[in-house]
Amino acid sequence: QDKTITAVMHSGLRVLDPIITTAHITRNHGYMVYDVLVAVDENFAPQPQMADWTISDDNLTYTFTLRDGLKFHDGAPVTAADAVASLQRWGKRDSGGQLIFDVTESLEATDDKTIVWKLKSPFPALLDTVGKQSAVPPFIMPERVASGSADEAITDYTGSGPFVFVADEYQPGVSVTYRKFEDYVPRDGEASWMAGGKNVKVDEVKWVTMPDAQTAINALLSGEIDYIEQVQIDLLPLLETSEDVTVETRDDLGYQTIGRMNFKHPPFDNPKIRQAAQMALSQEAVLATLIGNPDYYKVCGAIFGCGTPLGDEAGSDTLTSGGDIEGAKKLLEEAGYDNTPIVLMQPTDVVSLTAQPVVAAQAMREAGFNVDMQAMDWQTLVTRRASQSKPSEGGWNIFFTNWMVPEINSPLISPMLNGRGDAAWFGWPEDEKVEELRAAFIAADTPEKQKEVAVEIQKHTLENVLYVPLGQYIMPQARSNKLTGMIPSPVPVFWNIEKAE
Amino acid sequence: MKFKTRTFDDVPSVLEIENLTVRLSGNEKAAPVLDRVSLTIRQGETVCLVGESGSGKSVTSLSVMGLLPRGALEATGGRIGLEGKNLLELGPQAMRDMRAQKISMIFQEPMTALNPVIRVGEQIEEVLNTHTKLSTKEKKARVLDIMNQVHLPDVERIYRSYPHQLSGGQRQRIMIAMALILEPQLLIADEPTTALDVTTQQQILSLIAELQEKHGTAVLFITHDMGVVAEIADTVHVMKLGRIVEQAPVEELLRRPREEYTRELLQAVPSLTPRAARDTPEGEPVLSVNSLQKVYGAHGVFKRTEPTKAATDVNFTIPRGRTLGIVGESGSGKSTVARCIMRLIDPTEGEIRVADQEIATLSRRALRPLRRHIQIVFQDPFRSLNPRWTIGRSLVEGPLNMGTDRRAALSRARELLKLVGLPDDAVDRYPHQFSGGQRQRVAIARAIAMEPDVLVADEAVSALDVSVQAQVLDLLDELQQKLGIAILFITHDLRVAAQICDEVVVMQHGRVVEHDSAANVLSAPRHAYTRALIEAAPGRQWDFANFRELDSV
Amino acid sequence: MAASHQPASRMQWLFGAIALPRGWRLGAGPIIAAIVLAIIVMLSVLAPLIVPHDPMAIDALQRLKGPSETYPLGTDAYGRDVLSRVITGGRVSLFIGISAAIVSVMIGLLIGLVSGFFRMADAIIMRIMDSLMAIPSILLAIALVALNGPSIWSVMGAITIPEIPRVVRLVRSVVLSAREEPYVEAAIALGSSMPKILWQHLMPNTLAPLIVQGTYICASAILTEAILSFLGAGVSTEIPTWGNIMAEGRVYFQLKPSLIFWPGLMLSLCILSINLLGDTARDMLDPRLKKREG
Amino acid sequence: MLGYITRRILAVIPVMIIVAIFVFLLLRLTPGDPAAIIAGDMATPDQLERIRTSLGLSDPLHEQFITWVGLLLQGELGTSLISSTPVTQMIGQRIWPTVNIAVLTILLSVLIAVPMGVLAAWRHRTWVDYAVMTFSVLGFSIPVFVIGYIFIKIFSIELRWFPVQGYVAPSEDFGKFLSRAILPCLTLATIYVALIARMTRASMLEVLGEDYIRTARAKGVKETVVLFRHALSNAAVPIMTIIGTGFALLIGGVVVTESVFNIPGIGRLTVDAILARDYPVIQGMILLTSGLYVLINLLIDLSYTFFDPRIRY
Ligand SMILES: Nc1ncnc2c1ncn2[C@@H]1O[C@H](COP(=O)(O)OP(=O)(O)OP(=O)(O)O)[C@@H](O)[C@H]1O
Ligand SMILES: Nc1ncnc2c1ncn2[C@@H]1O[C@H](COP(=O)(O)OP(=O)(O)OP(=O)(O)O)[C@@H](O)[C@H]1O
Ligand SMILES: [Mg+2]
Ligand SMILES: [Mg+2]
Repeated sequence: QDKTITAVMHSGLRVLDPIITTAHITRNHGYMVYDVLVAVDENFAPQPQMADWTISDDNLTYTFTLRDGLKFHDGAPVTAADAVASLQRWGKRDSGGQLIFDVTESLEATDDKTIVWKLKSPFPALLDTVGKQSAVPPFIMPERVASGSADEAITDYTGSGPFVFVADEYQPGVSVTYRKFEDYVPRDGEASWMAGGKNVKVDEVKWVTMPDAQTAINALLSGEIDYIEQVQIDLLPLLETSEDVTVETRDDLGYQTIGRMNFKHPPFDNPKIRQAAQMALSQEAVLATLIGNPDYYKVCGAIFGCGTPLGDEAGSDTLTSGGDIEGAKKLLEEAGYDNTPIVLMQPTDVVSLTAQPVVAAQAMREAGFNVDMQAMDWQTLVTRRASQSKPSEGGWNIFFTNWMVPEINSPLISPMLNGRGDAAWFGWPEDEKVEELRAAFIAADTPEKQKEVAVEIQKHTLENVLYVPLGQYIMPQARSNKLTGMIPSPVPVFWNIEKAE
Repeated sequence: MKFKTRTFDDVPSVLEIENLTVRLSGNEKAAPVLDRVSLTIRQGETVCLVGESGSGKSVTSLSVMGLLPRGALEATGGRIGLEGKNLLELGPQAMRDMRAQKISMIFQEPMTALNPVIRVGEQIEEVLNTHTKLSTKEKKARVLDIMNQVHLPDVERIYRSYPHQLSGGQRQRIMIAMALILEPQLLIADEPTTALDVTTQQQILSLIAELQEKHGTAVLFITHDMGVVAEIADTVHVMKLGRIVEQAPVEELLRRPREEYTRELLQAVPSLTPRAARDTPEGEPVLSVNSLQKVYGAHGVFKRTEPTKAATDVNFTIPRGRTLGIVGESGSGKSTVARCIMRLIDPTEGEIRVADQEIATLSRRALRPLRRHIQIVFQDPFRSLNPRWTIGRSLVEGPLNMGTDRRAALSRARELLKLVGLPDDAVDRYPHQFSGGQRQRVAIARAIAMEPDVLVADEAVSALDVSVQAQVLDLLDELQQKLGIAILFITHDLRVAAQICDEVVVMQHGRVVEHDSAANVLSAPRHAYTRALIEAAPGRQWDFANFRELDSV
Repeated sequence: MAASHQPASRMQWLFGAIALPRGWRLGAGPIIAAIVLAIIVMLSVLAPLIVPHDPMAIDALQRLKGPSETYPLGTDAYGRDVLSRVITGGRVSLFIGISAAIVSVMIGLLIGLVSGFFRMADAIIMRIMDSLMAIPSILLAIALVALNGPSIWSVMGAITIPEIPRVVRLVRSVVLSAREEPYVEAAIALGSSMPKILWQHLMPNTLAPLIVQGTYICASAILTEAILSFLGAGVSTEIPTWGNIMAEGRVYFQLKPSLIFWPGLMLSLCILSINLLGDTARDMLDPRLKKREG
Repeated sequence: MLGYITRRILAVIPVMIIVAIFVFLLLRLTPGDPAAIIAGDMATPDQLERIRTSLGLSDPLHEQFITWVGLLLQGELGTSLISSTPVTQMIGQRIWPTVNIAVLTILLSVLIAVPMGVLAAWRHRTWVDYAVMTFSVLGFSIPVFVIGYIFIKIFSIELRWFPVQGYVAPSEDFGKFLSRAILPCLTLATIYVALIARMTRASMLEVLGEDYIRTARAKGVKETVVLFRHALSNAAVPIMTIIGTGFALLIGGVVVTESVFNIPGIGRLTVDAILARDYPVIQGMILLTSGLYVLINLLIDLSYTFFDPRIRY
């Protein structure tokens, strides 16, 4: 009898190319099927995974050496050429990767096992970037796959990781099956985050999607499934009574929920009005409505997230202290708000995004805004937020979204801190100050200096309302007690887990 | 004339109705529909129930069957005794066992009484399914046998047909077959032969007589045809207004009627002598039919069945103000011709001219204005009235279409209803609340309300008692005199044909076999079929009006 | 008696055989039903005047509270007053339910009559209906919202359009049988026009099944509205409707079933009343069930 | 008749053409960008544009249409924009659960509903009638998910008779299929039982007053035969219509039930595809269902002639 883990994941797997998309579920899929050269451990430190490395003294040449026994799922050995092709494709899509390739002199395979990466100027964060587990990690694929276009999804799913993707049983958006890759040679040592020994202790892992949260919980309680990646917090009481199930948080950082305004159109082209809106908002109200149980959310004014090296809460008093409606009213009056309707986009088909708009709309109305909350599906929102038209003509004024904290915990990667107008993220702020501060951050060479700049950025962001951090929350997971040995990491990984009969 | 003279003094009685009273449900004040009706039928006896249309004959028979319409009529008093049990007190299960096993009934209106979506063969067979344990093959054989016995032609085809594919008489014979197949102890026949030509009628009557002989079946026979009464009755009961007014052995009643009503009734029986010839008026005929042919296509999901040739090469003309009668075998295509003339079905071939207009090929839309010129009284009046409409509404439909003012149309409708002898409140009632004959009169009233040039009357007076019939025929005659209506009169009743037709067409197997003046056809028939027909006319040796034998036959 | 037909004449033309028979006695059922329905409609219409709280006012600290003096039916996941929401919810729900039922039944009836009676029209109309049936209402809703902006009308359209072919099929099936009845032939023989035959002779036959279908559409429209809302193609979920109160309560079904119970009760009462009234109407339309007056 | 059937089957073609054009236009009218789904939240406009181009979404509309029709003519439905899986394969995986559940549901509904409706009509205006009505009304005014949860609570969690969720193909293990399908079928059936029962009752009432019912009783046949053979066959046409359109609706997929019981059917596939603007999948789905509907409707129409021989085409 095969040992199978059935896991309910946070969303259905539809895109199988972990390079083309930033979707978390696809990244998680990537970690099942592919391995990486370098990976960060739980202390945020890059560790060798497929390869060891040496760095030249001038910090310009990185030499990676593949370890022995690496094989693709089709039996072919993993070569340096495969790795180079994979890194190059990755470099075309990942923003961190792009930054590295901007300063890359050359990247080549000098023999079957050696990769030499030469830079034009030092890039201190190279190993962190190559080893990162958020957004798009550089997964190693066969050269024939990786040499394809970076804009077209791959169709050959031969991987290098501990699990084999079972194509026959794949139903997009419904279920995906992984079998243990018998020829995978784990690294020695304890597994720690994405690094260390990836020892697979079951035969099969099956990810299924359950659109209905209660069904998933009932299925877990009745032993039909083993694991739920994210449990809706309001439903935790259903699980608490069971002795066969453990509810736990795997990842302490969690998510940051945010609001973003459109800088191009009135009234939010006026910083005062942006400030007024921000002042009206209360993190507590948003989080309490969204999450409910205070154990799972944290009021946090830090744009880089609380609990991260750069996190700092300067300038966020009104947000964290419950909002200041009176102050907002006053500010709004000073700014001469002319009652222009605020088009607030409300995606109704995404559970984790339904509360924020409603709470924000109420607060802003109380402060005197004329809020036009428009319900739509997420796809419509995604299309509409890309529109620079006037809000009355198919544009927008404000929307909300969530980020995983590792995606925004540094000015280098947080997309919302880009101040380059039309080239910036939706909302298109033109903000030279923030650009200067970001440059200063890249230039800063010690953690202390970096932190100093980060605090500046924090203050500036809240003052200019580049975006409104609305607090941090974590999603607990639930597992059957038959599963043991799951490692705590932001990405749910299925190595190291044992399943009792 | 030979009457049945058997005495039934010491024969056990089968059915004893005592003081049966039926009222409209929930309406104590209205006059009862049946008022203390008493009636006894003994083994092997044939009791004929005659009387005014609407007098409660059908209600009496339905009471015996325990099938009064729920919520409309209910028996409030009296007793119906059968085998010592009071049927009025039987539970549904016991009553069900009684039916068909002991009593069967032939309903008055065969079209509505047959299930439209079940093949007629199966409908007959169902009786066997319920009450016997025969094999499928035996059952089918029995059914085909009884169908043959009621003289249905082409039994294999008819076995497979649905009711709407049969002629009126054929449907009626299906009903008869259904009632006779189990050889019941008591047979209630509610005007079972109205749609049958006299030869077929004769067959059916002798079939019933045979049954009586063999099984001692008691028969309650409801009819308007005094000829039939004279031929088959042992005892006759006369009903009027829900009461039995007279009751006597047949000869006694026909010779020496006591009640005034009975006398009137008998005097109204038309004689078989054709009317005096009228000369043909000048001018073009109003209706002319030229080599008309109709073939009913056959259809089935996958297999093709033989098409039916219902009418072949039919020719005739009717001048203004004259009446043409069509008599003939049941199923010979009379109604088909009528429906073609009305363009309710499209003739396969041939010409039809109405008021100088060729209408055989006109489109429906083009036909509409011509509709007022030509009207029809359907053979099956019940179905031709919308069950959801009050009689008043049905009556004014046509006139309103022709632009008559509603008020005027309605008062004309009341007038007509009175003329055909219907009560005053009839306009506000619904079709199902009438007796068969009353509905037929409604249909007549509806057709003549249009004051057409041509009136097609398909068995229009078959359900009427002779006195009302006479009244209606007079009405038609009057209208004809006044308005010059040409009438195409389809009938089985040779007496009626004799009274009103100028010319008579005889049809058999879809063809016209004889066509001449009424006098010639009825007194000097040339075709063998016509002769057979006249031979078979019931009671032809009796002069009803004068309560004695005819001298001159 | 004669006079009674006069004023009714135009009505009769319009409504065929629906004229209310005299001597018809209403039982207690329909009267109670009418009262219940009237109360619910009144509550909905007057909602803004009578609700104890603003049905849209959220209060995160009062989430999912049980019944209390301030919140007689407790609060929902946004801390909104359930009582106020349920009362107000009737406005949109009843509007959508009833108008979707009426519109789809009316349009379906007209198309179905024509299609059932005229063989030529049938072939074409029914093929269009077949096509229409295949379009999912969610897609229609998203498209209509995109074209029209988010409004109750878009929702109405998205719910109503897919219902029409089903009504058409139903009406047509009844007409197919009824057109073979001899009384239709009789009407033709009397020179009645096609529209008159369709409307006065055939239409009344379709009413009984239509009443059933109509009440079903009414209920299902109210529920579908919520599904559309949650897929982002309906009325904003902020605005209470019975459907979306229940849909929002879905997650809390095991923890706080009362969130679903109250709107569900209102909806059921409503549909039950409409059904009872519909049945009564049906009975009135059937002369065979009527009692003859004395 | 055969000719009629052939004509009707050929009618699939114009129906599909109408549907194809309509759906194509409808989809392009709705805002949405499959590229955005693929690329995720952090993609830059430039990356999006490149993905769009590689998916062929930047071509002019008519060219996209021609490409698609070209594929169709070769009997292909294209591949999903999102998952790059062939649409035929996706539909092939998802249609069977839906069809199986639909067939079972309709069977179940008819078996329960028709007798219920007949009973209600027979016992018109008695407590039986009112009980059937109340049940029916609850059936269609309670959201299906509520019914589903209640069934799960009772039968899966308390009694442990059936699993909570999931789907197993009947070809794989019929017993497992049944044990998983029974609750969703029952859940869906509540709606259809309600609708069919009420429709049965309504049309039976129209028929029960007819004279041929009286004739049947006069023959002494059992009351059940009177009701089911004589009355029901006359009342069958509208009931068949409701059953047929109901079946069509089920074949189109039932999102909520599929979600509650985690059945990988085409209801969810359609909704997911619509929400992701996965054009080829939506187009393929709708085209396929329209073809199915033409066939189902043809069957309904043929059933009319079976129940009512007066109906001819
Ligand atoms: N369902 C009903 N509701 C009300 N009155 C009815 C109903 N059925 C019959 N009647 C009335 O009862 C009386 C008797 O009807 P019945 O059918 O017994 O007459 P009949 O003697 O059979 O007449 P006919 O010879 O015309 O068939 C008639 O006046 C008729 O109008
Ligand atoms: N719709 C139909 N389809 C097929 N055959 C039919 C149809 N209608 C009538 N027939 C057949 O056509 C023949 C003539 O029928 P028609 O109704 O014209 O007879 P009829 O002379 O009026 O008889 P009756 O005196 O019994 O009413 C019959 O054999 C009948 O079975
Ligand atoms: Mg009678
Ligand atoms: Mg005839």
